[in-house]
Amino acid sequence: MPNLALDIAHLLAGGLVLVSFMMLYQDRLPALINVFALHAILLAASVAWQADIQNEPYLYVTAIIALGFKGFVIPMTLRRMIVRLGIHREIETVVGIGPAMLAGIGLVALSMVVMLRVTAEADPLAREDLAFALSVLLLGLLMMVTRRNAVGQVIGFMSLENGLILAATGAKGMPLVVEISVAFSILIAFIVIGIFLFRIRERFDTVDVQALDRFRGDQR
Amino acid sequence: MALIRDLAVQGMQMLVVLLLAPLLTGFVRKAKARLLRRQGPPLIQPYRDLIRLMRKEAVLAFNASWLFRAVPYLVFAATWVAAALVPTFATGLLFSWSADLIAIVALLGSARFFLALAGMDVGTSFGGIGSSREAMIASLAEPAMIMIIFVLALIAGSTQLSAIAEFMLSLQVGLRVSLGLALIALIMVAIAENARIPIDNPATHLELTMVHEAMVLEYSGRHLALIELAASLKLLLYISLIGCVFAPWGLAPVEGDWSSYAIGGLAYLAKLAIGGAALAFFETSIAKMRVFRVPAFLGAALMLGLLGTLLRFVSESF
Amino acid sequence: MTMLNPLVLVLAIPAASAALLALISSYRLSSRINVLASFLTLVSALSLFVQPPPPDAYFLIDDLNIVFIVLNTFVGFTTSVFSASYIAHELETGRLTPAYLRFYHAMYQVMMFGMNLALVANNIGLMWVAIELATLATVLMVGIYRTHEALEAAWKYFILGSVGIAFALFGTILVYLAAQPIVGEGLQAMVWTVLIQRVAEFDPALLNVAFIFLLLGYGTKVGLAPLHAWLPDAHAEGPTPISAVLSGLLLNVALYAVLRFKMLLAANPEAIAPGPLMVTLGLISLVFASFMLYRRRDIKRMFAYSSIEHMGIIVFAFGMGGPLANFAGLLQMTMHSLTKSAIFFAVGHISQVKGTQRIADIKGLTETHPVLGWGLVLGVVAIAGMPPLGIFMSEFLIVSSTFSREPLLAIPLVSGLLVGFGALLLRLNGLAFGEPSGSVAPVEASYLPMFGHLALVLIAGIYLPPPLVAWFQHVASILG
Amino acid sequence: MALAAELWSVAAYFALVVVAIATVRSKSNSSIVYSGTFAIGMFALSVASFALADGGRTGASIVLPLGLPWVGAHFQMDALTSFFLIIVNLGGAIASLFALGYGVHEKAPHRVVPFYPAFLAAMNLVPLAADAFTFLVSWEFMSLASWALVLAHHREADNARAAYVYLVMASFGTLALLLAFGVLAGADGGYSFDAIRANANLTPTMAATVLLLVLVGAGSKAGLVPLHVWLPLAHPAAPSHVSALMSGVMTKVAVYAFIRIIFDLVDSPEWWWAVVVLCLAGATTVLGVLYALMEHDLKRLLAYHTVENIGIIFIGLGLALAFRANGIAWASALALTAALFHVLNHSLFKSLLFFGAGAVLTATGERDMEHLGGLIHRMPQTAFAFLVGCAAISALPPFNGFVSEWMTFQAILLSPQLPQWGLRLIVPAVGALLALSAALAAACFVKAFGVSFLGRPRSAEAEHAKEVDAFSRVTMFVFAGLCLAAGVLPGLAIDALAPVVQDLIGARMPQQTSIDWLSIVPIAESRSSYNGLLVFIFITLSASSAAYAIHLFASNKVRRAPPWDCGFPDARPATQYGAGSFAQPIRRVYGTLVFRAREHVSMPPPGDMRAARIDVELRDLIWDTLYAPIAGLVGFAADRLNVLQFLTIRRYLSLVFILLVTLLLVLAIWP
Repeated sequence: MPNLALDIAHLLAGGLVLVSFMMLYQDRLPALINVFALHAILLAASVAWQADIQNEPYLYVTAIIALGFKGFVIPMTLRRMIVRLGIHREIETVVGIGPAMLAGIGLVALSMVVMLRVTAEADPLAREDLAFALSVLLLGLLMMVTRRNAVGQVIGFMSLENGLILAATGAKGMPLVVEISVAFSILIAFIVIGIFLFRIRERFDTVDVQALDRFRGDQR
Repeated sequence: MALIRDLAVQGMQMLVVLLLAPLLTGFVRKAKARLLRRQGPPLIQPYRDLIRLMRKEAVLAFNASWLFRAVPYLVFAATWVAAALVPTFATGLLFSWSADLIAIVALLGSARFFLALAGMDVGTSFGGIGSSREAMIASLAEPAMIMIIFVLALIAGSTQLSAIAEFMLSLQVGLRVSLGLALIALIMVAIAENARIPIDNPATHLELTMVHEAMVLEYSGRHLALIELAASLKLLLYISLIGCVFAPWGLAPVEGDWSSYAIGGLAYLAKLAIGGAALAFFETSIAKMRVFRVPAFLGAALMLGLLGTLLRFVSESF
Repeated sequence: MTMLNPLVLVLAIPAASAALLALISSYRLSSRINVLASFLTLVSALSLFVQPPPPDAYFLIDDLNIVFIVLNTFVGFTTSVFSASYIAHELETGRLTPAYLRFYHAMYQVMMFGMNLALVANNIGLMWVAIELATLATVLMVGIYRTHEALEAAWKYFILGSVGIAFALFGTILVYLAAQPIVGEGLQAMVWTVLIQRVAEFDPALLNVAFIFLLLGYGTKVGLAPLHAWLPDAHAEGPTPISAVLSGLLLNVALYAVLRFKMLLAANPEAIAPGPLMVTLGLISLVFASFMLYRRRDIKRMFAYSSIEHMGIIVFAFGMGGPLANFAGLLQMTMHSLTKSAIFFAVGHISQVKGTQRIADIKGLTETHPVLGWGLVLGVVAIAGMPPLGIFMSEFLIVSSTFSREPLLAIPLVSGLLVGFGALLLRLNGLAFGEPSGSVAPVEASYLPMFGHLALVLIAGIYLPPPLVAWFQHVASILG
Repeated sequence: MALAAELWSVAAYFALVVVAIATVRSKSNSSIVYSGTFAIGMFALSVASFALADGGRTGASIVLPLGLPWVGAHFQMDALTSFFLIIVNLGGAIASLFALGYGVHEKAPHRVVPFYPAFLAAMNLVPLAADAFTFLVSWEFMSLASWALVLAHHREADNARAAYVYLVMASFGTLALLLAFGVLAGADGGYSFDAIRANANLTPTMAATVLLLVLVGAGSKAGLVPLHVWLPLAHPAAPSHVSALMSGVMTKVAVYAFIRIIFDLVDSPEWWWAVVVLCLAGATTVLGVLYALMEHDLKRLLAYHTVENIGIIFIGLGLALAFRANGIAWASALALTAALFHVLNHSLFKSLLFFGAGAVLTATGERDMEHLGGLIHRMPQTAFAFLVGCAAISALPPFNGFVSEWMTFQAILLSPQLPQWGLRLIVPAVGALLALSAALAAACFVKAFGVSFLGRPRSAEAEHAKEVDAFSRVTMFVFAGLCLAAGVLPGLAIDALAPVVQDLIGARMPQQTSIDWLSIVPIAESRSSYNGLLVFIFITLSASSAAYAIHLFASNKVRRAPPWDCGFPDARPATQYGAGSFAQPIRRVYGTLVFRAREHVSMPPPGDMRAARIDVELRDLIWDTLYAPIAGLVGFAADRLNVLQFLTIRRYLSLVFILLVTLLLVLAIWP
């Protein structure tokens, strides 16, 4: 039974990594948002499963937050937003899909190497989960780096943060997990509102020198 | 008793140089004239000139300052003191230890310093030409002289002229390469310092070629007399320097008796005559060089002196 | 008794006054309350010396963090005094509205609360939460002018800060995971005092990964290059009191967190030595920032870079370790907080009276505003590490001890110092001397904070009171 | 006792700083402060002189609870310290006296008066300090105070640049000294000088490192080539009494630092150290005087001569090192005495000359010699004092400059005793350089005095100059008298220096005052001797007797007439020789090599009435080859790195990302 539990946990965590790769693969925002919703739902499932096998009921709260907030609210607002900002059919990756995927594979390998050096008497569940969490985190960061516009970066950040939640829930009996997930949800809400309020699309992110002279206070 | 004798010798020396200097100048002029198949002025002409100048009134430019009037006395005094410290007919002068060879050169340097200032005083372009060229020449001649002193001091183990002369008298000197270099360099420096051909021509009054004469162009009367006298003293000084270092024969020893002094005197006169004649011959046989070829000439002297010093430094046997 | 516990006060006063200030609309009153609250916090922080409470699962007062707390509350107090005179002028010129001011004062106290909490926290999770609270508060303050540049700076700060937050959290989780098998599940595995006792048995590999993430996460707040990007703009575009607080306090708090974890890692024999990492990052920041100083056009941004430079020096010193270098690092940190905030006080008034932050438009201050100008000169001379001011002493110790221990490391250190010195002096020449330009209007400034700080720095450069020295030496020995 | 007194006077200086700041608004501000500094200076001077007179009792030491906490501020007073305190306070006191008159003309006294006592205090503290930290604090504080003084007239762009270069070079030197002390103190930080002396485990390599660092540190302050670039910029920029202090005294403090560290703290010289020092010193000597010859700004010319004289001092020090390394103590004593004596002499005549320049500046408002001339008529007393200074610095007997150079020559003549070939080859070359520089210095001061004081005035200001106030004249005559006294009675000074040399070398020159006729004999009567007093008496006697005789027997009539104009009446003052034209022959000889001097003559065609003009182009090769590249490098790096200010958030994130991945990789491949 515990083996089965382990395997399912692995399955879900591995699924998260896979979905992260899928997100790297998307180059159009609407599709990206959909895949992110899937990412969030998977995370919710994995958290719920952890709650079950660690029988720590309050982890369910985290799961519900993940499901409701990240799985449905955020994607919907983002969809409406990109339509408002008129960037819903832009290709906005910086590096091509192929290199991004290769880099992602490299990152996963790296995280495996780093994490599997951990001696075995650390809780195996935590250890394997940790490897996956780290890869999700790195993939999210990679996505933030390879997306040019703000929405894409936010999604990258959120997937990174999913990795965090995964790690946190994987850590057995870690206090404050719920609080942390709530805090992060608020953080993300801030970001999204920020994007919406300040109409941030590529404006803060331009590489145009005139814009630099106008915006970045320190003229050359 | 001994002190009195020494004092007498010292005073003698001072008088001798003072009296002989114009004679030497006259002798050189005469010799040159003869070499040029001219009659030439009589030997005592310089004395007459001096006396005549002394009698004349001194004519000063309107804006000549007190310095201009003080300089001739300073120049004369410095040169005279320097000349009085060089052994002429006797070594071991009473005050010889009050200034060694370096100090003597420095005394001549201060004389030149003030003369150059006097050249700048009136504010004509001639004085400026003279002073600046004199400064340039001195800037090479003085180091060359110091190098020569190094050679002598390293050989004799002293910078005291008396000590050097005594050492040269002693037979342990022998023939040395560095001495030869020093002698050549010293002669070159002496020519430059005394404003002789080929560096400068004491007889010319064509402004653009003058160096020494341009500096003193504004002087007249007694001032000019003093400066002329100082010039002759300087010439005498250099010849007696060469004499006492490179031909110290006949110099009276420290505790010598009167006969030795007489011998010394005669030997000294002979040395002066030879030196003057050689100078005259040299001057008549070559032409004056352009002022900007002077550095090469004096640079050669400097290099010779430095070479001699280096030789002495690397080995005692040179 | 517990209510009078100074520890509680240190946290409660800012929290309560934040709530209070959020309600008061009159900015005069609120600025006074702000000063008062900061003062009370300072007093209660000082009273921590008298009876330090025993550590519990959440809070800890030891010799290390009491230094930070006192420094923090002191600069917080002086800055609030300065801010009172600064804000008034902002209101006149209409850059801020009363509504924003209410928000500003509330946020100021929230920020102080967050930083104090981070400093007294014994629980690494709590520490994390507190630092992030402080960060978010400062983000809102930086953007308060609502100008385009301000918003951009805030946004940049926000995004980079959030990534830092995430890293720090991940590192914290890893530490927990390392501790959990030894200490057991639950709260105890996050209590620093417990961890430091048992850390020798922890799994080194986990600790290594954890330290990297923590160093990057909190290092972003410290402003180590190349994680520094948010810092110059945040300093340049926010209100000057906030620049002073950022440079003088927030960086220290983040540094404090890094130090705590460095101690953890150093206590575990198998784990990688944290020193070389910190030394490398410190040197990079120092040299990089020194070169960046040359091409600056904005006065506040320039001093922000100088903060990066000094943080580099401090991190380098702590990375070198050893009683001498640690002592020097603590001293340098204290002196830098005082001096840099003093400089920002001066710069705030200067940019207000000249109506610009462009260095090129500010000239001959010692002619037009002698007091401000000479104050700036004194501050810059101090920050450039000239005697007889305090920073010279710390830099003297750092450089000489480094050269006798690791001569090769001293070369980049010294050249970086020299390059930075040249840049600061070049700008100072233009700012304080030469033909005056710009307005000569008299400025109604509160010189007290600025010259108070500078006087402290001057005294410290000449005479350090033995108790303080003993304290610092003890702390240095703790840091190992 | 004496130490306490000196420390109290330092405290008094600092008190004066407070007073100056307090009374900065009042009119009598500067007179109060200057008279105060004068009084304190005289007090400290007398204390130090007594201390030196009774052999500078060593061991007097005070530790104050200041500075580095666990070290404390150590102060010590030995013969060396008291000698340099004499230099500092003599210069300081007389400069204050000068400033009492000169300061009246100061446009912005509030930028000078507060920093002046601070500067003096710092210069007093450096020789007193007996631990690394106190020493460096005083050292750098000295730079700081003088920096503020250089910025006194900050509106001139040149001054701002000068101050910038100055302070950067100064802190560069301080960092070098700091590193040197880091080596000397060792890892456990024994910073007090006693601890350093006790610290035996100093490997030869470490000692050599210390030497090089100290050469950089002290040399950049003293103005050793190629670290001299700031000096001719900064010294003239300050008010003249400060320039006198910076040139005459502050550079000596740097010499003190060198002696203290190399002769006292390290004191295990090897022969090749002397080679390094002598090479630098020789280059400094000649280059300094050549720069000066090319200069036509009076004060800058004097500053360049400071460089030259520092070179002469370091020649003496290098010889002392060479002899010491070979254990020839008595010769080392001679060389060191010569160097120290020249320190004294240079502080005397350089201050005098700067006072003269200041007087000229107040009288005419001109520093450029091309606008001066004929001042000897307008200000005869200043002219006389300045002339004495010129004669002294040109090493003309019977003034003091000659004596120290003469002693240096005597030391050089001893060097065949040295076993090493390198030294045997380098020392005569250095001697030649020294002789060359002496001759060039004479030429340079003929130019300086002749162009600015003699001839006809070249500008209206020079024409209507007035003699300066009494204070200035008194100070100038005091220093002129001291120059003559030190030149005529050198034996006294040499014997006064004996304890200093005894402490450092363990040997001393033979007692001089006991020799009859008061002449000086460095080694032995038979070898060399000099008697300034007799020379002086001879010259005065013969000159006056000649004058007397002539006025008695010959004519003493004088007639004034226009000068000989070669047939071209009314030559304008512009036709006189100026600074540039005077130096032209020498420039032709040396300039093409040292300065890449180029002359462009533009001659108008016949019939064209435009004046022909000649442009001379000089390049400072040291600046071009050493400093310009460094500045360019820094600028280049700054530009390249500056790109990082203008990246986009995404790129900043990628920086973070790359850093993270690299660190993780490091971790992954960690053994």
